Amino acid sequence: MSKSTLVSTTVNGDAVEFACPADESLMTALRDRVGLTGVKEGCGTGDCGACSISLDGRLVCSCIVLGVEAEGRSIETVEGLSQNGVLHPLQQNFIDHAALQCGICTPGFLVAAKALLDRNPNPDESEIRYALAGNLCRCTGYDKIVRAVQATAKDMRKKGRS
Amino acid sequence: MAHDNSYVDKKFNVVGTRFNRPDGIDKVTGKARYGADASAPGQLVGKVLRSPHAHAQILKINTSKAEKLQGVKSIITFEDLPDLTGADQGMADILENCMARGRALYDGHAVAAVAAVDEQTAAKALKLIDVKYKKLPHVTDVDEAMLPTAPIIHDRIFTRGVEPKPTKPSNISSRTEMGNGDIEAGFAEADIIVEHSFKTEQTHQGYIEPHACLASVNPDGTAELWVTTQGHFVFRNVCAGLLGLDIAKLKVTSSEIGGGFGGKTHVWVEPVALALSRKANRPVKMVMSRDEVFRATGPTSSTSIDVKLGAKKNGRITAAIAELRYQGGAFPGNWAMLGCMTAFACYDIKNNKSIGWDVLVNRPKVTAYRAPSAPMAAFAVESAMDILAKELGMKAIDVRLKNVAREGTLAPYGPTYGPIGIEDTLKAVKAHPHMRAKLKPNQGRGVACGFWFNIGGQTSTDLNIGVDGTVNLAVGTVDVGGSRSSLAMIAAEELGIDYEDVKANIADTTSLGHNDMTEGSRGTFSSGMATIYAAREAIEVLKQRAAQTWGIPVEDVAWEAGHAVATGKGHGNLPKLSLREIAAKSGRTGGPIAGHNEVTADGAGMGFASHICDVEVDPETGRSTIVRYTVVQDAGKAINPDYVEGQFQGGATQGIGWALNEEYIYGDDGRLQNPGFLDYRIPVCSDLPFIDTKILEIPNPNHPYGVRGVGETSIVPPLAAVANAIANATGVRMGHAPMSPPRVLAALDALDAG
Amino acid sequence: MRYETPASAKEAAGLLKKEKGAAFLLAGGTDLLVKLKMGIVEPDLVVDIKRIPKISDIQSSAKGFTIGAAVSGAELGEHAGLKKAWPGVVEAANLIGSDQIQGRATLPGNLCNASPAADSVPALIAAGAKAVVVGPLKKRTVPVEKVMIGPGKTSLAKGELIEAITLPKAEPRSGDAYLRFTPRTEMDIAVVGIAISLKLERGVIKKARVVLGAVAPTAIVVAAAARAIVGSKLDDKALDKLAAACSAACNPIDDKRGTIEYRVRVAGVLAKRAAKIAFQRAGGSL
Amino acid sequence: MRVSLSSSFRVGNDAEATLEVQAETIAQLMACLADRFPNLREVLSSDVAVSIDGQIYRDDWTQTIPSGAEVYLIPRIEGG
Repeated sequence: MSKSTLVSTTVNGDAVEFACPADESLMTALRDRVGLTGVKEGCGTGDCGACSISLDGRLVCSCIVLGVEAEGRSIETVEGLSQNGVLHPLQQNFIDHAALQCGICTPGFLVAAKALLDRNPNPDESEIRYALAGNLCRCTGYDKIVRAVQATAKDMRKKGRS
Repeated sequence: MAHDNSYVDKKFNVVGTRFNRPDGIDKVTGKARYGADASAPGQLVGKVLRSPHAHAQILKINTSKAEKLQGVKSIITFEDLPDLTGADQGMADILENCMARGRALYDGHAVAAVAAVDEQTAAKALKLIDVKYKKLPHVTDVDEAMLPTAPIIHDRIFTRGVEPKPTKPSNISSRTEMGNGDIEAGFAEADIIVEHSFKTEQTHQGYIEPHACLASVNPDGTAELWVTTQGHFVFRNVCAGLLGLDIAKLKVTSSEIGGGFGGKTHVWVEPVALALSRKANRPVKMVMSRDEVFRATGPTSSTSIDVKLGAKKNGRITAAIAELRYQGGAFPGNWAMLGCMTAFACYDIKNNKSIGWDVLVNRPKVTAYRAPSAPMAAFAVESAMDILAKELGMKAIDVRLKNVAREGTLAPYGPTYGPIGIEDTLKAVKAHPHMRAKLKPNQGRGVACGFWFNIGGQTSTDLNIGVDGTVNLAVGTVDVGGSRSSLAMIAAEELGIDYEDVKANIADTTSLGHNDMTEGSRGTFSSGMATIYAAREAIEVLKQRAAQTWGIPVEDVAWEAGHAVATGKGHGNLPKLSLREIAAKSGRTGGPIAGHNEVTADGAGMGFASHICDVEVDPETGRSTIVRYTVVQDAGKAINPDYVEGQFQGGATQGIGWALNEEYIYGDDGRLQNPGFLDYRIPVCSDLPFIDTKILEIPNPNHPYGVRGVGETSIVPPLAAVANAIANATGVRMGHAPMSPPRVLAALDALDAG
Repeated sequence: MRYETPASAKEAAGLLKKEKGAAFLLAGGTDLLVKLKMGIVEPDLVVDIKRIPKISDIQSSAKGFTIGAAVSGAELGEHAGLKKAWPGVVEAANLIGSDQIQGRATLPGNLCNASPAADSVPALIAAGAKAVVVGPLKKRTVPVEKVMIGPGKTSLAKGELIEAITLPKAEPRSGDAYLRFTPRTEMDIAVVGIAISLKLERGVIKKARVVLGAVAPTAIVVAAAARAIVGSKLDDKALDKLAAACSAACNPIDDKRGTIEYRVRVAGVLAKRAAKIAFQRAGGSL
Repeated sequence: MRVSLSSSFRVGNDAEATLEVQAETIAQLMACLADRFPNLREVLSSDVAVSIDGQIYRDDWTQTIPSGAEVYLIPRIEGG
């Protein structure tokens, strides 16, 4: 057994503490120690985006962050997207536009798409495609994913105006 | 109860519309549980030690140091997996692939496995296992493996299908021949003959979820397995057979599956996890790394194919011959045979012949990948069709239409086709606005066709009606592409109730009869059939309960739009009874109301597609960009068009990846150079345009709704569609897939030089 | 494995120097954690520099820019002043990996990982960037081209680390550009990379620096390529000479990412394209 | 009834392309073929499918064969 370090973080708005060995990835810590298995492992090397989270407001692959690095930091995962029992518009649009099949990449796409819309509420198709290029999907050909993000951007802009 | 599977033309209420999938919310909120998302009390972590050599004798495995490491609970080698397979060579191959027996046959072949208290300890233990190898000569290329001088992979394999019977072992496991007519006469009749040779590299299914399972075996032989799989019933039977467990005592639960595409039809770590658990008497969780997934699971064959076509000046093909060489990895397969069967399936060619060679090499055991073997054959044949069209001075689509297979055409593998959709897809392509859109400089357009059989298979379904009138549909075919939604729609259609009142679930192996894999595009076809029959049985029960309630003969009760209706004379004033009303009283009218069905769903309808691809080639770097893409495919009947489109788009994208950049790259040492998503380049979002789709519906006569499978065909045409587009953009004919930038640039240079 | 978060670069240097086992510096971690996962490295000590004050800041002054060692690619891309002054450097840094990688990856990390294919390195060299190197005892400043000495090897001594990267003030009528070739549009490693930085005087190239990546064991400064365009208005003849000089300077290997012939050929192609971009950024008209 | 054999099944079995067989179901057909061609027994048990009037039956050996139907013995296929 490796020696563990206690890490204090904020996860999806809640104070969370976990203990993990220094060489454990934040992805593994979130999955196995915090129980947030919505953070998916597709490669473990930062190449597929399935483990995407927001760390202090920055989109990162949690598989290439150490768990111990999260000390004092704020983490947001797919589990924190829906608020007060209501799905985030991205979540609803992914369902409505059939933007998921097997769904293993979906949490990463949602977190990445939210990061995009947070900084750019009106992305064009190319901006969406490049912003999501770090997230691999093998089922959909990305078509319906891009459409779901476009629809969400439109919905959110409309809502923002009203 | 016997059921009629004949197609009946009718108006649908639910089927053919678009409903959200029942698993959607769990998947967008992170609640859905996949292979790696389960845990059990006291669980250990299992890891596999893999061969670093392409081919090596295993002289000794010393595990004593690893055993002494604190936290290590069990270590296994092949000795812990005794061969119980009897005369079944196929099962023996699976066992040997799961754990090397004396020889490592490819880079990544499992040699030993460890279960320990945590990941770090298990990893440390692997390093303490000392394996003494003696390297043996290896071969990884399909053509080289066929040479008489090639190192022999299995002494026990003698080429099947050749006369006289060979006396020496060979890497060629079998020769297949197929076709119709008189090939020599056909070429003698031809005015124009074209010939070309092709190569395709090995690709991987590339599902984003690595293989993962949680196994628990008790000393009394009872066991549980939670696993990501395309077929938990088949996994149960295979694992039970390999480990000597009783089928009924091994409960296998299918997790949500994070993509399969054929790659999760085969067991790899699952028997190992069960064996580790049995030895440690604790649950063992195993999750493959991406590197392991690439090195040791999945891939499809690399191939080498020659095609020759002969035609009259008017475009009618008089003869076609193909010779197809497919490697199956280190174990024999029938991949070339599938290539033979599909190669000319889109066409009506009087004289045709396909010769297939199944070949062994030092690479991982090949597993089905979406329409297995068809994309490579189509790459060769559909490229040759364009070469022929050019020679004839005809439009490529017109040559195809001139020779297209129809109802009544003799299929190249023998039988006569029933109603099929290839001609309709070609006509739809010809009429599509995409075909008239203007191309920019350096752009070209290509068309290609594809075929896949689709299959049915054993299926078992339960439909249970709750007292509130909502319905549980338990199916045993794993949902890989949205079939739960389609099956719930079918149940709602039959029962005449709302889609929202049906919940479809994937049942575990102890709750339902045997189901074959979700493979061969069979999920919605066969479980759909079983669901229809189960619903119809439930309706019979509902009618009986209504008859009993009313006190009239059941013959006088009809089922209309979710209600029992009294139809006989003199019952005119009886108010109709809804499913909900009947269900509410079921406890007092004879107990729970259910319908069941066990069926061998044969008669799957063939799937045909034609694709249009526009590509732009950078003449200075050889890089090809897909600028527009359209899929036209016959679905028979689209139950939920959203998910049919999704299958078309996903399949086309996998084909595009294969066409452009995906390939296994082996070094001279026989080791895989690119076992990761960075250098095994599957398409990313910014590589692609939107993929347009057009669904055609030519009913399958052997399904009550006319359903054909839709999952696989869409991966078949893209390789050739891209190649034909590149040819039209640049004038170079690419015979080697993937058509990566270095290959295209080299071909452009050769063209300039020539 | 021990994990330390020193409060100063000097303290970090001391920790690295003192460690008898395998010690690694952690900034963005985009290379280190991959190597950890693949079992390529087994660190005894990891020194995370991100808690050092100002290490995540970009400071601009009359002399130019000082970019802290923990500044991520995303932060570089969001810095308007830096983007305006050195667009080639920023676009090179922003080509490293996905948005997710950009959230973490740093310039010194890209440099000290010492891959011949590092995207930001040719652009930094072309821009005349320097590395501020801190050791347990002293601080020194070295040109970026002196840091990497071979694949996986740097000139830093044990205990030394890069605290910041400095970029000079961009001269008037100057421009830089970085282009790379990858088979995919994103998520790929350069098969060829090229950075060009140039300065114009009355529409003619007065000074230029041309640096190639991924075609030799380290990024290479191609003086002959610079000479090919200096004194020109980037006419076709100058561009052809530039391409020929770049191709001639290549000393690549055949590997899974590209062949020798391909790299040599494409180096010339990209050189022309990058030169045109840099020229236009400098205010030149083609 | 008459059954046609895909050429893969004919090599080494001295079989004609088309044979006359007494069978009303797929199971009976298989039994007849196994009797006639002992070399084919292993193949017949797991590696074949039967096409009846263009429809492929892989599994359901209870399937009856209508008189006059076109019957082909073909290799068994699988999917991905």
